Amino acid sequence: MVPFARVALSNLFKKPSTRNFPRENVEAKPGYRGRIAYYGDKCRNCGMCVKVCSPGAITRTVTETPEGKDIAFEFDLTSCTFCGMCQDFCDEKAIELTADYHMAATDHKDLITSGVAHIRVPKGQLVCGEDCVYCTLCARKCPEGAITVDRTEKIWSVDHEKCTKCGTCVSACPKKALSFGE
Amino acid sequence: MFKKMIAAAGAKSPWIYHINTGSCNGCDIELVAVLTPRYDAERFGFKLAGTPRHADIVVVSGPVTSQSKERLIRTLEQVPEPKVVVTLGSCPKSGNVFKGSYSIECPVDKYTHVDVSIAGCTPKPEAIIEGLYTAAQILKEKRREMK
Amino acid sequence: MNYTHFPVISVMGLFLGAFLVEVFGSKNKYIRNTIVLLITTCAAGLMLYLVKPVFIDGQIISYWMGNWEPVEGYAIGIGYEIDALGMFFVILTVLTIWLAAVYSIKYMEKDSHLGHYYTLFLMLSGSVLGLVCTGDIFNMFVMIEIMTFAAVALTAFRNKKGAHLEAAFKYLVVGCVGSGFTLAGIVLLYMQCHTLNMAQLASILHGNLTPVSVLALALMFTGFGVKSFIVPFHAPAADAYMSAPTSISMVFSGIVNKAGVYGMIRLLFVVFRVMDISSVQIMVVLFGVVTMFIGVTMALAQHDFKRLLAFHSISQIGYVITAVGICSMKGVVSGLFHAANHTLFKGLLFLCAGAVLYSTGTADLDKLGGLSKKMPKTTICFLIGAFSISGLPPFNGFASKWMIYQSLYDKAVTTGNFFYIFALVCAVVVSVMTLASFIKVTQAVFFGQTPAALKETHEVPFLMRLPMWIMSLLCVGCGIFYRFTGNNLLLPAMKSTFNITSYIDKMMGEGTAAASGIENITIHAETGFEYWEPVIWLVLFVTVLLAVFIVTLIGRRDRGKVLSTKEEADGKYATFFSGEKSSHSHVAGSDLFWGFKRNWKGYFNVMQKFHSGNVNDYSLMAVCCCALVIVFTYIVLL
Amino acid sequence: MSSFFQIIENIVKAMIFPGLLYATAGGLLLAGLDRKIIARMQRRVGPPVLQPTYDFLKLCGKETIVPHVANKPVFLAAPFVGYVSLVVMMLLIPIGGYSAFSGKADLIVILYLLTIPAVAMIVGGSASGSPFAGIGISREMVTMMAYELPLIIVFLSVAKLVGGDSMNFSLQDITAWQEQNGPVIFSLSMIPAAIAMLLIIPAEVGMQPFDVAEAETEICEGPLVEYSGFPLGMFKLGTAVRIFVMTSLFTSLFLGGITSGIHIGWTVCGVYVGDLLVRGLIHFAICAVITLLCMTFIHAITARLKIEHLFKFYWTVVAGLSLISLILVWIGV
Repeated sequence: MVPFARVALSNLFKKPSTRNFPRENVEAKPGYRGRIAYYGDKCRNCGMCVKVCSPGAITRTVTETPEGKDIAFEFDLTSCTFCGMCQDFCDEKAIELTADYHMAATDHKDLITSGVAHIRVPKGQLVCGEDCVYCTLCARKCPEGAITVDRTEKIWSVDHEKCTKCGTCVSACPKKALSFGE
Repeated sequence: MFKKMIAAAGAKSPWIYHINTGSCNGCDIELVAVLTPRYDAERFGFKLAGTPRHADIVVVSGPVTSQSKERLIRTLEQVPEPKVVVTLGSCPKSGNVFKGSYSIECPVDKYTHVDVSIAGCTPKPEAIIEGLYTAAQILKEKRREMK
Repeated sequence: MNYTHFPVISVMGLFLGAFLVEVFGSKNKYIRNTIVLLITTCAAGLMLYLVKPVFIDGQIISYWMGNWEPVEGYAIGIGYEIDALGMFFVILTVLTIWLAAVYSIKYMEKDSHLGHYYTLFLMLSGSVLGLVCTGDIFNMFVMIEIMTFAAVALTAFRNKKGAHLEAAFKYLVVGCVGSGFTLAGIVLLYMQCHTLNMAQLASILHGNLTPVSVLALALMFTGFGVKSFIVPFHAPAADAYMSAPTSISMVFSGIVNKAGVYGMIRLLFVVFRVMDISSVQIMVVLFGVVTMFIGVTMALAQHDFKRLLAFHSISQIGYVITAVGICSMKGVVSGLFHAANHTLFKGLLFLCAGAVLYSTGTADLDKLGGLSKKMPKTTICFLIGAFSISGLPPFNGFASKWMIYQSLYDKAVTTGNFFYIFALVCAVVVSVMTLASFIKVTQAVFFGQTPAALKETHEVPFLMRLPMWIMSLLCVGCGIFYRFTGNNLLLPAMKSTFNITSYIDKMMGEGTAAASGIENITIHAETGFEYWEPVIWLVLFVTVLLAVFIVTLIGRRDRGKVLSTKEEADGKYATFFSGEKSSHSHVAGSDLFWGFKRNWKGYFNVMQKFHSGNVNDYSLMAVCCCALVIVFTYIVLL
Repeated sequence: MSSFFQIIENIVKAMIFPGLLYATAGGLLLAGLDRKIIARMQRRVGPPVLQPTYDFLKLCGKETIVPHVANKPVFLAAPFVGYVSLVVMMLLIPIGGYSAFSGKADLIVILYLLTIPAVAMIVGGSASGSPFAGIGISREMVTMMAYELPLIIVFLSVAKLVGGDSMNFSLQDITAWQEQNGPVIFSLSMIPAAIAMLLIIPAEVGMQPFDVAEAETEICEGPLVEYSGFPLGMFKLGTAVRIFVMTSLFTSLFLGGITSGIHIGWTVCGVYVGDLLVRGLIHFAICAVITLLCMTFIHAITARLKIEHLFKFYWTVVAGLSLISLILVWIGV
């Protein structure tokens, strides 16, 4: 009890250690995963984020437009675990968990991050060029599992039914062998 | 005569009752952290009440398991008006990672009107203070509207 | 009007009534009730008529039976003599008898053989009244015997249960041991003094204590101790009070054990006049302190309503004995006051217990609960009684306890004896424990939740409530206007306790007291009523309460509403039980005071061994105690 | 006519000073100060000093729900009785040299009057029918049994010191004695009694570490569990006034007469007011705050006791301390 007494008495004459929070804003520490920011211009609608999201907080609505598709993303922050998987899996850095933690709202809409990606869908179908070395990177990256590569038989094939023409494989190919044919 | 005083005091002395409906305890310890010297929510008159009868703000955390559903409803009823319901974290609003489980009866919105929801898994204590502060202001409004 | 006949008419009337009830009333309940009410009302009326001559005119009423007046200075007939002290106890007696009779009519309705009941009841009443009226010590013994046997029979009246018979047996055996001591004492006295009249005994024994009379004193002190159930003779009391019908428990606690106290006062102050010896004072106070302490701690451990009240009776008698043992003027006043208050509040509490027993059929504290909604009027009466006995201002128990503390402190500083400070501290702690055990009853019986079995309980009929209301009013009245009671009843009674010359002279002829050297002492009118003004406190309380109430009314519109419901409810109006469905969860009597019981475990274990329930042990205790008293009195008086 | 003025004067005394308004305002301030000081001892900012006032006002605005098992009249009346009896107690305690009605009750009466608010709380809690309240009242009662023993010994030792060979329980005489002979606490033999009294006050007002009865984390605030709205506010107000009453009692028992030499005063409308202001109010305010500081200090450095430890603590340590004082006074040290 004596040490407590000493601490209590000395505290009486010290400045309080309380942060004057609402008046002075406090920044979160670096690496804090707060409110999700979504950059629609970077997104290419691969859908990886939707797949890895464990609480299913991301909804994707597709609208067909003349030049392609408008993909509306909604990140429901009241459903999010802030694990950061979507951020990690997004190759294009279109998703970012910012350090903004001010997520108290009376209106549910204030807790939804949304954005639209305007995607121009290529007309042609995915084809593989001569340069292919059958490295299987494209198959591994493909969010839909549409590409099959047999390294021993040296066969590259794509299931056009499954392919959404997102272009992940095209940018992943080290040899630039993939393209959407005319 | 006293109406304005009472309404003004409502925002200055909100007492919190905390219900855990199967939370992982993350939100709960953060709520307690709000009362520690670093954050000191008592500056605004916040106090943890021991019983719903004393409460102004009910803080719900956890994804409303089917075992706790009835108890949650009953406890919410027992809080005298004006009251404000605050959800803490993602679970009570959506079920978070437990969504779709057979034993989860979320969201809380099904049972009561949620006035403030604090997002985060878990929310930062500052966010909780912010949310509770908002709730206190709502409390004042509700008191003003009451006859 | 010649009112000197009134005492003997009352006493004989009651005995005659007992006879008449048995003859005419054993079949027809209307005749029976009429006889009982008529006789008790007459007795009460006749005796209360004597209040004016005795208290206001300061007379002493004497009556020689069969006109056998003293011959050559020796009293040979039975004489009735009522001084202010006797009259004080007469008032308590007739009041209790009358209220018990009224209460019995409805309360005993369901029992059979009511003719016997009323016979015994009237015999008990008559004997107690005779005991406090008589001026003859052997007549007193006879009355004690009638009282004991009527009481034993009444204890066993509801003899369906073995426990009731057992209680009666214990009472019988221990009571007879006490009567034996008394008789032995009287025999010894007669041997020495050749008279049985108390006034004459007092004049002969003054300054004339021989080993024989000291032995008689010790024996009779123990005998009356047994009758007033002080520790260590208290064990049968608890059983008897619990087993007897409640209207009788009230009589037991109200007047039967007061009869023992009265006997003790008569003996110590008037007949032997030994109370100015400090060792005797300490002995009596020690008896009182031990009695009040053991009584209250045992009460805390009980879980039967009536048994708990019985132990409180013992404890409160301890207060009376303590106060009387101080032997200062203030002490005697406070002791008598507490005796009166005890009759009032303990009677009230027993009547409430009876009401509960009547409505629910049980007095087990663990089976009752939530009766305040079913029996609101009983609850109010009970709360008044409980607050009175626990000494909450401004009720009457507080006034007398406060005077007891003052006299104890006064005694301590004037004699410099630390023992009285110890007694004072003990008395305060006992008072808090009394409060505790009544909180226990309040919670266990009247508040909390109602068990399913008691859902159909109803308030008791008006005839049972009437005595309760009268008692409650007297409790509050005596507390608030305690000065009035003090000046008009207690001071004369106290004066007649100390100044016995007129008591002797009235009986034995002028100058007898002076001839044997008994002188009056000067009595200070001052009794220490200064520092407590219940009226002012009450006025202030009401004023402030009104002010608060007015402010509350002004702010009524801005205040939150008060919501309540009459129906069973789950949800908003259910009690909070961590969100669980509201089910019956009542904190019953035995669940309370855990921290206290745990700390006192060792003590309670000893007490359990002490109260073995074995009548042999109890008799042995009585005999051993008597032996100790004899040794002690021999050491200090010779 | 004079009796009319007397009635007016007495009503003013009862309503304003030292009655309703003074007791309530003082109590609320002290309760707020307590919360502020304990916050500072824990290096927090703490609530504003007016926080108890806000709490009370807010509670006024809340609904009051009466549980269906409760006895409504008793449930609603109990808080008022408790609060009003405390306000009346304030009138009976002399303030400095000034006493409104203090000649009307002595120490033992005060001891018993102090039980009324506790009993009001117990009966109210009991009437609510909640099992938590049942446990709460049991603990409250055990606490009361625990502190009553040392309290009476403390009172006795003060009375013995002041009264000498005559009986003196009058608070007014104790104050007057202190004006003459200096504060009671300055006599060596009374220091243990003062410490004991300081340890009793927290239990009396239900402050940590002796707040077992109202432990909100274990038994949901015990007797108060079912109270809401205005009646709860009354109870909170009562607790605040109780702090004030107890600190005032401590001041008049132990710290009176420190300012007896000081006479700064002036006459307003023919009434000499200076002595009351300096020797009464300022002295009282300072002493009350000092007493409060001691209590808050104990509050800050201890955790809640168990009920059986509490009982043992009071009947051994505290009772022992007060007994030392009593024996020392008795043998005349």
